[in-house]
Amino acid sequence: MAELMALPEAVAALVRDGDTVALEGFTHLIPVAAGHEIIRQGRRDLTLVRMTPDVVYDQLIGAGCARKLVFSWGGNPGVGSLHRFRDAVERQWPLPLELEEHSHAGMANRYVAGASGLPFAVLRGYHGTDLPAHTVVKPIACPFTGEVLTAVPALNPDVTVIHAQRADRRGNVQLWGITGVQKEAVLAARRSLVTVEEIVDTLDPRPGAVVLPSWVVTAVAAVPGGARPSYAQGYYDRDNDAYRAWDAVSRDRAAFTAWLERL
Amino acid sequence: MAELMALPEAVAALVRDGDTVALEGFTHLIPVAAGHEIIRQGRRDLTLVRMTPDVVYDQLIGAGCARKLVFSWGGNPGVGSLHRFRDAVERQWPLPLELEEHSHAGMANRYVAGASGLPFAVLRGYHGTDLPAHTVVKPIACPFTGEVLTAVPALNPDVTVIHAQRADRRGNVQLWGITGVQKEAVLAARRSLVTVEEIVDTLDPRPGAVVLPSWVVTAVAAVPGGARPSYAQGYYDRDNDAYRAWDAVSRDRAAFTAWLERL
Amino acid sequence: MSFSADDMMTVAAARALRGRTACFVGIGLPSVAANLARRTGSPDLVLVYESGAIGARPTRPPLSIGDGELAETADTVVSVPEMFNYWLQPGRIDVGFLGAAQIDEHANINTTVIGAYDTPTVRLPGAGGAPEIAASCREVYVVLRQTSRTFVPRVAFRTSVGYGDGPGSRAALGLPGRGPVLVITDLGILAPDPATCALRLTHLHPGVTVERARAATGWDLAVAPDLAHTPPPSAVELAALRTLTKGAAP
Amino acid sequence: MSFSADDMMTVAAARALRGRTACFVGIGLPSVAANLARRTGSPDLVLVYESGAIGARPTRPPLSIGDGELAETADTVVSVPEMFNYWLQPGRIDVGFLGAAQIDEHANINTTVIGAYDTPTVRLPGAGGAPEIAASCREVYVVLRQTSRTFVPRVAFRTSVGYGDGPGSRAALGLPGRGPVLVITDLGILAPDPATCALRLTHLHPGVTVERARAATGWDLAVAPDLAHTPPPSAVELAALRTLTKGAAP
Repeated sequence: MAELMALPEAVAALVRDGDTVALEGFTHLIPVAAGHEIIRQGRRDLTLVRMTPDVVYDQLIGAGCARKLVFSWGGNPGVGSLHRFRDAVERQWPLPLELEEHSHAGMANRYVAGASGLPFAVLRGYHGTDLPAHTVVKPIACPFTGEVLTAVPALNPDVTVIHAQRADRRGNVQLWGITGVQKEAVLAARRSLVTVEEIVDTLDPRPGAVVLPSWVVTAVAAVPGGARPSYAQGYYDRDNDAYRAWDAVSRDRAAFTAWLERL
Repeated sequence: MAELMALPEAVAALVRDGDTVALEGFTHLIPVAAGHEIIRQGRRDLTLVRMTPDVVYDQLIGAGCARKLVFSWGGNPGVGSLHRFRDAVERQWPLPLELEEHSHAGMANRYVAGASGLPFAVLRGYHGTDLPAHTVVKPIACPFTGEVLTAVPALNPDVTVIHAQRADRRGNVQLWGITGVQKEAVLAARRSLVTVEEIVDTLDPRPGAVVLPSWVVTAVAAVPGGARPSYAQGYYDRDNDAYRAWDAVSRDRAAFTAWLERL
Repeated sequence: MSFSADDMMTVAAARALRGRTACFVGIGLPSVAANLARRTGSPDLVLVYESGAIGARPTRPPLSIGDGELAETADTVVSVPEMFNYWLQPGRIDVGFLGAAQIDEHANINTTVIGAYDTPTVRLPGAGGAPEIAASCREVYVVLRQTSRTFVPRVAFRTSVGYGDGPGSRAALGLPGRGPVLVITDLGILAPDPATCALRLTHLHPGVTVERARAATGWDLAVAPDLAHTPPPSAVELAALRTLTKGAAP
Repeated sequence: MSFSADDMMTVAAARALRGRTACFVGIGLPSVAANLARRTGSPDLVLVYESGAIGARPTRPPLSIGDGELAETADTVVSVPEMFNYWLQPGRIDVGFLGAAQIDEHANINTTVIGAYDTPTVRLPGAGGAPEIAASCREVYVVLRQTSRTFVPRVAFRTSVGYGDGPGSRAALGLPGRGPVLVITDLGILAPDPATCALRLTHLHPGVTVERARAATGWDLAVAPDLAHTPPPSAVELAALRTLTKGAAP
């Protein structure tokens, strides 16, 4: 059963140096506050996993928390580059960043395999691209038709962190709107932390809601606003200005360092 | 875009002799009225596909519509045997019935592969059982770990028939409650027919609802009560007495033949 | 309060669920037992039905595994593929409850055919979810009435694997769960001998003798050295059971 | 009403969607074009966003592919794995819209790196959904500004396959869709030569010359014998575009 904890305690208990850590949320419900807490606690040597590393991963990378990034699209959506990510890849600042990159379809299926207790998943993808030469995929033949498809290895993070709208006092979690790959990311992980907008007495059913029962979640932390500047449907909108404003901070090491000191 | 049709026209247009036909619905929302219309129209040589063939498949088999059954559990839930099914298998009455049987996990993954445009799916299953010697599965090795798992071939029915609570006038379909494998069965099929309790102006969102957009459905037919004696959540309950009463009809060829003549 | 052998079987199965988190429930007696457990010693037990209902709290045992009340009372309802792939297959479920038409000394189960596969004497319903429940749940409890027709030396068809051909079989097959740790019958409880994986009698229900249990077994049934006697159903257990099954299906 | 080259590009992309059922939409210009199409010639066009929204009807173009209005206005929202596996992969989507940092003569696309992979000059965002959109949509439209830096003889990294090395490449790779049938730029429209699969100029936008288009192309750009001129945006199209983009992201 999930334990209700404060965010600093939950991060301290669940996220360890050297871990493979996935913070998921497809534009919506990005666990930004948890990412900031990981920075504050000075975690190092993390393998960061995320389909769409955006501003919070730019911050984690710039802060030197990450040794490696496993991802499929790293940008500031609708704005442009992640300059801390680019600085790490192009100029090894503050540290070299090992990359393992996939397509979205590949990453999604890696989580599916992880959630399913399978060592791999199969998809129609990667063929003819330069990705296979630079990442971890293998060809696999259909035993019935002989057709050659692509196998991707399962992703099983040490810990997955997501943000959701609500949990009840027993630790059952409810999220709705665009729910992305969060269910798979939690079910694939050895441990999981869910930050939520609020703890309620009862999770009344909602159209489109995904429920993660308490017994598959490790910890729940109430963090109102914990997805800002991304959004939490039904609670607050995406702060598009903050995404645009990040561009200037991210472009400049000094500006970023000043941001980091204020965090 | 789905066409709104009357049930007899829809069955005449979509279900052909020799077709592979899946009527899906996991206890809930079983498309019984559509099955009866298939019997009335005298379809022959069908390969019937269904995870849980129950009373309506007993009727289709007894009526001589089927050449083959692809399934994972054939019984009258909570009551006992399907005697028409047993009569066909044990005594070839009214016709021999070829069987291809799987586990639920295997059948579900066969539909998933079909819906995904893949030729096969992989699962941890069948190992050590006598099923592989009598059905269509193959071992498959993980290209990363070497572990040997089981591959099942995709299921792509010529036509899938399901029952749903509602559709709108454009043919968008909405179902809720236990939704089983219906989405996969429709997306895996070349053609699809959805019978619904009612046609409404607007599909207001519902907790737990699955929506099948009009553009992936071939035909929609309004058939109130079309799932009886199974149930349609929010419309009517399961008629458990009818399932119990079927046992006596099904046990006896004469009683069944009389039932068939009245259909 | 008087009780039947089936009542004792159900109560014994419910008791065995104490301390478990999540239970994969088939229809019939396992469903009654799991619901009885929620009303007696295991109020927080999570019932998982293969139809997709997770955390169902039915007020009475459903006739089918897809009854409407399961969805209405569940914490969440998932698709059938998700149920098997995300919930059963990775070994998240503590206990899987299975019935059987036949069981053998190594707890292998037949629900497919009696007689030859192509020319069966009795065609049974088939596998359903059982092969993967038997493979992937952390533990399996089998519940069935004990007779020499159901407890056979060798099942006619191996639908679900218990201990295969004996020690080491499950590991060689790559089956992640522990397998059938309990076989609960109307006469007593059987469990695998740790050394041989052969089922042996560990508990006798009230009024049953070793001789009767052995006579209802198609192989030479061994008896555990510490054979115990199942306490009869308590008044509380029986009252809860009566409330549960009042007016329900036979 | 005056219009920019980008306006023309957007309008041309919207026009190309006429008669299509479903369109897989990336963020930025493709999203604006697809939303413009819904407001002009293609009111029933189904917009599918890789974030999971199917049949979204946003009132203004979203800044990201996961904006809240997409979910709120969609016919249904599915998980990201379901989107890629059940909706994109089987070839249900008529048109996939892609942008690019680089495109080559065979319409192969780079969105990964400029320079060597391990020591890049510019690290781009990466693949996202593009490789499978390019493989599985029935047709692909690529939309990008035409310059000799973006239209290159050979992409530095093949993120998504257009026509590979030329005729037969897609079939040999088992790619089910037809590939990029249109490349819509701020200068005109390119389409593959049926014989060679090499992109050639088929349309010039108003005021653009062949020479200018060739100068903005890093290879020796061929011109279709029936080169046409794109009609300028109509007042209706421009008005709809202005309404759409008013106050939106740059």
